[in-house]
Amino acid sequence: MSIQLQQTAPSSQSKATTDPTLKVEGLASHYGPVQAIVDISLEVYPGELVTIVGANGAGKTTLLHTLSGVQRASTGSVMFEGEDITNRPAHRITAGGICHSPEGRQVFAPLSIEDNLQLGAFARKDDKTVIEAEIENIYSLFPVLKEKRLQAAGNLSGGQQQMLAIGRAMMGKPRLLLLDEPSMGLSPLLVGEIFDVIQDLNNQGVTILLVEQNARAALKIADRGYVLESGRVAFSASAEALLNDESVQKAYLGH
Amino acid sequence: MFDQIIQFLATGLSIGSTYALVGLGFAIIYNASGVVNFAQGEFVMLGAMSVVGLLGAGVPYPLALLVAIAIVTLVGFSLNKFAIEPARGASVVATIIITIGASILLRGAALLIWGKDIFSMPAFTGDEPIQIGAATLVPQNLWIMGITVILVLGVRYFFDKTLIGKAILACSCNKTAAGLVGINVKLMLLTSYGLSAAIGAVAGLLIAPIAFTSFDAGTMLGLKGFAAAILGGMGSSMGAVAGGLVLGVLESLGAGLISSGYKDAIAFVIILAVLFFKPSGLFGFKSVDRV
Amino acid sequence: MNRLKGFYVYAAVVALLPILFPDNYFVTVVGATILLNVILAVGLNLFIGYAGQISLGHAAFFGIGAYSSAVLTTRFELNAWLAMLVGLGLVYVIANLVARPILKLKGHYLAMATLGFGIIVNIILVQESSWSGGPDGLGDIPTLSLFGFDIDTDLRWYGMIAFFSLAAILVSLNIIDSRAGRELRAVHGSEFAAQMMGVDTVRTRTNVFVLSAMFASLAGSLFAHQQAFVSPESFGFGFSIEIVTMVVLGGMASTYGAVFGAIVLTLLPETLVVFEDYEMLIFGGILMGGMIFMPQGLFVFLTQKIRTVLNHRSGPSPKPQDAQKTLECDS
Amino acid sequence: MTILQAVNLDKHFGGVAAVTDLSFSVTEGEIYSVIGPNGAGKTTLFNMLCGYYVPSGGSITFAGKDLAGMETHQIAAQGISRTFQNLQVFYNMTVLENVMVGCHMRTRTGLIKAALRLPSVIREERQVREWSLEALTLCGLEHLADREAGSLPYGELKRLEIARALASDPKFLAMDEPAAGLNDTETVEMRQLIQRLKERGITILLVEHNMGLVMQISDRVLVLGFGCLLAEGTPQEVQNNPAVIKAYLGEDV
Amino acid sequence: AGDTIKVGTFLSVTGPASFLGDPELKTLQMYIEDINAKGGIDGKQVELVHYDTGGNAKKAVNFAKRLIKRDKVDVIVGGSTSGSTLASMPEIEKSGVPFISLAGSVKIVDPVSPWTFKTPHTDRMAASKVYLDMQARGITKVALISGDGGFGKSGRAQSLALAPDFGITIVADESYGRKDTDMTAQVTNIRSSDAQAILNFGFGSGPAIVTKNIRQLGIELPLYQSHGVASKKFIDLAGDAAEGVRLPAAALLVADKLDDSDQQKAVLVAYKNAYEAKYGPVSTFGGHAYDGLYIALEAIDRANSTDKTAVRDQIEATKGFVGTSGIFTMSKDDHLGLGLDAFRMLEIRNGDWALVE
Ligand SMILES: Nc1ncnc2c1ncn2[C@@H]1O[C@H](COP(=O)(O)OP(=O)(O)OP(=O)(O)O)[C@@H](O)[C@H]1O
Ligand SMILES: Nc1ncnc2c1ncn2[C@@H]1O[C@H](COP(=O)(O)OP(=O)(O)OP(=O)(O)O)[C@@H](O)[C@H]1O
Ligand SMILES: [Mg+2]
Ligand SMILES: [Mg+2]
Repeated sequence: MSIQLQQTAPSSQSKATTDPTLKVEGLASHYGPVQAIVDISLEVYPGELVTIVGANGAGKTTLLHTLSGVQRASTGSVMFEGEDITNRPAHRITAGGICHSPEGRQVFAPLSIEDNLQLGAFARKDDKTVIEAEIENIYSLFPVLKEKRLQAAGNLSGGQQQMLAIGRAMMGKPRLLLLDEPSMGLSPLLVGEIFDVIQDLNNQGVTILLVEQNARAALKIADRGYVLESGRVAFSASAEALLNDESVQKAYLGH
Repeated sequence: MFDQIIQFLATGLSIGSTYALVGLGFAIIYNASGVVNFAQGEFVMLGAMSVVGLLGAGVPYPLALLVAIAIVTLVGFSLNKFAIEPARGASVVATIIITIGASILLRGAALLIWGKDIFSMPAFTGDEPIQIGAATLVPQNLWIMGITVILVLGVRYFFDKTLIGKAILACSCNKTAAGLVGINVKLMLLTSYGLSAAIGAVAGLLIAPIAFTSFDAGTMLGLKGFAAAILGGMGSSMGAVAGGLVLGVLESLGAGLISSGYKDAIAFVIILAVLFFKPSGLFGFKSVDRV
Repeated sequence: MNRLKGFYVYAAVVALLPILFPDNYFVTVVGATILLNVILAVGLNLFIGYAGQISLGHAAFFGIGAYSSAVLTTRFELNAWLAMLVGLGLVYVIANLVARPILKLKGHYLAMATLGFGIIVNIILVQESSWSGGPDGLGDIPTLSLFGFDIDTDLRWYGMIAFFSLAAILVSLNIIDSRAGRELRAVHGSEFAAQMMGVDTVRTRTNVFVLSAMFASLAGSLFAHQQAFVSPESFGFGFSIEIVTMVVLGGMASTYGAVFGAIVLTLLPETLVVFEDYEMLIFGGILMGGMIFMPQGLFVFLTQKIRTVLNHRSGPSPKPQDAQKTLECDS
Repeated sequence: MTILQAVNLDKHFGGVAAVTDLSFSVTEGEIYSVIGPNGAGKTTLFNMLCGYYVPSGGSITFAGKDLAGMETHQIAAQGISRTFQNLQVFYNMTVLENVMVGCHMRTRTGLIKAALRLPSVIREERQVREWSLEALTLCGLEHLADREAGSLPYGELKRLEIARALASDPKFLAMDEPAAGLNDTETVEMRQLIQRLKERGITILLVEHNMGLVMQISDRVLVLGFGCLLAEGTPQEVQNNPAVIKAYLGEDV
Repeated sequence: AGDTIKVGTFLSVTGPASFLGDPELKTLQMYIEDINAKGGIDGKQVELVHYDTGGNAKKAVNFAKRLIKRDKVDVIVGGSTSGSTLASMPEIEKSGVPFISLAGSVKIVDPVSPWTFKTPHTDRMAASKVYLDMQARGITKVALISGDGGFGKSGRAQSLALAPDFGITIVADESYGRKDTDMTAQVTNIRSSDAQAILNFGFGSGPAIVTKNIRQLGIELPLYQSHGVASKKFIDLAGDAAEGVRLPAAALLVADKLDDSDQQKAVLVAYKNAYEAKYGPVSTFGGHAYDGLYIALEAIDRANSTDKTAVRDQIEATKGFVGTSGIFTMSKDDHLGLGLDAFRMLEIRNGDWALVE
């Protein structure tokens, strides 16, 4: 992509002066000899909603996996709230306040839906009643989950599992939420709802890094966006600028 | 005839309880990692041998029992820490081979420490036979059955009702996702190896007063425990118990009523028949995979 | 295209060794045992490594083959080659009969069922002493002869077993590299998707089970004539496990891996005997160490190492994480 | 001409009714889409069609043949192929080999022939390779032929499944959410691919949540809600059906 | 072989029959060291080459080959179990190496094979000895129980075959596995038969469990064990339940209690003292190795060479050799050379062996 968009400062004024919640510098990761992401640097500021767009194989999933400790970083660093969390084990990163709703849903298939949600709060020290209230909250977002709460998660339909995966990540009460294609497999009605939920969460102060193929919808609610190509950050800009950029439209928005 | 059958049943339940305990050990590690731990029988052997060794060193009996359990638990931890955990990226089958290696190694170690002798161990509360209806049992039989019931209920509670128990289950079904919800997968595995080693040790010191012990006493018990766990449905604690008891009773009835030479064959034929009609065992969950 | 390059090298080594060392115990005696185990491991590898199934009762088929030859040649004075064929036929029938019910099962349940089958066969061999000789075994099995030539020295036996062993490898390589081989691996990858592509997976699994059983039966017949004596303990649970270990240790889903595993696992105890009481400890330790540091198997590990050295790939590559691609749990 | 006909189909799991009394028919050569909310029973319908689930009631007829009692591979032999919502890729093979498995029904070599590696086997191998590369090319994956399937990103795996299904030269292709995980530009490519398949005479049964795609290419659309038929008709008709809008599309579409 | 005499051995030093192989190996090592210290045989040192079969017949065959081909031993003294002996016999017979087996089965020397000898009493002799004792007590109905290993099976077969000769009927015939943990079911069946005595053929932990189970079920019938339990270990394991158990065994177990006039006494006491000084309690099994080793070495000594045929012939010419198992006199048709009198009938009293006379 050739056009040069100016490197944008964080969208809202106040954020410019604060330290970023997430600061990634020179991050790279390999699968064996294959390099999947190369020299990625990005920041997410407190309260921001940042989205990442890119084609199949651009390295979006790998990036999120590297952030949440599933995948090892070969070089570079990840700072979360000023702390270096590079290559920490996943469970400690989660306990530190980052939750990740992974690609492909990855629900605990033989466990019940309720167990899945409870495990979502595994890293938290909160009281049982608090957690139960939050589970109810998830159920009110996705009533179908409540209906099937005692069934094995593996028997859910694809879209229902997606709801569960998002719900499970929300149960972790994260300060930074990583979402990998949350709208995948959801009905149009629910896609709209999911984006509303994401926006709500963001408004409640949760910082969000969102990977979406539904780039248009994602950019509509995002503050800023990064475009990934072949494992590199091709450029980044405010969401609005990206939405209106011709080459982005051509490559990702179907025009 | 009727009296005889009562005796067969009583004996079968007592033998079956030990199989159940060994099977329970299998279930725990299976629940955490999907791996069948072929060194489970060696935990049983080590439990009994440790008691014998400790008694020989003059440690008082009840203390020796506790210390033996602690020792074997430690062995379980070590097996996980030094053999299972470093083998990152090993498939389930490769991990099973590691446990087979571990079973040989532990047997070899026991051979070096205690030699090839068969040892006896005193019963918990004497050898005086007890008459219960038409059946005769020794007190140790009752200890076996009693402790089995307690442990099984405990394990069942652990997996069904506690969050840690569920977290262990989550590890075996999806390590990545388990890590992402904040479960320390390594710690869970360590816990499960320790726990099943401890249960194995308990099985060992329960049965040794009846069946003696030696460095190679674990192999057969391990095999029977595996059969029990499978018959009941791998991973289910109630299943392990049901499987163990059924196996014990089948053996006893087979030996008593049909042919003692073929009693193991009879038991296995029936296990095969059960699996034919219930491919996931008596209490096993059907696997949930959707396409 | 040099599909069989590795095979030619291996065959050359197998042929050259006895020429260079015609009277060496480690070549003619241990070597023959290795080659025999290669037949078993390569056969089982088709079932375990490629088709992704598990069998802990494979020694039973080895035993049925051996006992068929032993009983038919001693009690009925049947021609040894004929007996071998009858053994193969018998195993074909038995394997087909047990396949249907047993192969319904998956994973550990399949492991248990095959284990049970193996134990039942062993118990029959022990108990039916009127024809099997019971635990004391059956002796005085005549040796094989070929065109009037008695196979009666270690060297000749080496040659005979080497022939069958190489044939087994060739057959295995051919199968893997064909439609039938892809069928096997597809069953492993996703049974349902394979069915959707028109693969009759039940038949595929049955066929490969029967085929690997027949490999074992062949090895059993050779074994019986070579040793001139059979007893049930050679065909027990322990040996079943040993064959599986050969396959996994060498490297699953690789014919050469199975060969490699057979070599290592036969040689190891033979060299460890000098350690006497420490033998078990060391053997167990090596087995564990091998799998811990080379979970993909010796052969795969070594070829990868060689390749990286040859390619001069610099820079450390981090270990790939076992990112789970499938949603299903191991059942 | 009707190629697929479902009559009074039922499927329940224990107490849960996934599909209830569903009847519809697909005409040869058309693109027939099934849409509906999550959990409406679309995938379940596919699974019954392919013999993964046995219907609790009703029947499915394909090209005049009742599929009841047929096993999956026999159903496949009728000319039906499909892709999966929960990916069913052979991760232990390369991309090309995955597709080569797809050619299974067009070839014959069995164990014995393979073991002996007769000349016919070698010829057949060459042919299979050709077919497979062709299918890969059609799906834009030819450059990945020798990659391990496990190393592909999600979006490409979805296309790999299509290539594999095509390699079996199906008369009828059922696709479960082919555009999930594709961005809008990639979705356009997918649309073009599906249209090409239609031009080749393949009847297509499509499940998809991407309404842009469905409405543009479908000849007819079936809407499921809670396992029941909610509506059926042209995209136009369905799109304007208030019940469909309420249950599925949402007001703002 | 040049200036050493090579004695080969393959024994079950580990594995289920380690209680046989272990004392056997120790005995061989101890005595060969002793012989060498005293200047060897005819000025030649004796070298022991040993392999552990772990009780595995397949390994036994390969090790026999290894001894013959690679180590080129002059004579083989070994084979702890009947299984490993029978398995390696074809190879040994083919190669023509004198072989003295330490295993029990009568099949090893009946029919006689040219190169194979053995020193332990046979199971047939054990059964006969037991039946004689039963006859003397007027017992005619016997319940048989046996392990399903080679030893137990073979003993069972001999017991069944010999019973009619002694006017005995077998009224129950049970068996148990080597690693079974409880035999109550089998014993229950015996209890409900009308047996007047019980005979058990087996070794390892099985016989001890059988003994305990019998007493637990309150069965007071006379219990006979085989020579398979002829070690102190059995008394340890079975504890009180072992009281009154009778078994046929070599005189070694009661060496000190023998009459001074007993021809074997000197040899027995010497062996016992030597072994116990070094390793702990003796068992009769180590004694078999002692007998085998000395029969072989004396034959070599007499042959004045290690020529295989000459040694074989000299072993056959063994006459009046006083061993631990009895007094051996072999011949072309008798490759064991022991009579029934080599067995003593013992009874366990107060946790110790006592002679029944
Ligand atoms: N397990 C793996 N082994 C080897 N290479 C891999 C593996 N997973 C991903 N890759 C490679 O890494 C690169 C990035 O893949 P990644 O899954 O991160 O892409 P993505 O942007 O998430 O794509 P999609 O939109 O399809 O989900 C791709 O080239 C892919 O082939
Ligand atoms: N094996 C099963 N056991 C129990 N319930 C099941 C099973 N399979 C499907 N279901 C239930 O049947 C209903 C239909 O599921 P199906 O997967 O067909 O939905 P779908 O229409 O494909 O949804 P999506 O758009 O989310 O993929 C769901 O409620 C699901 O929970
Ligand atoms: Mg992705
Ligand atoms: Mg679906």
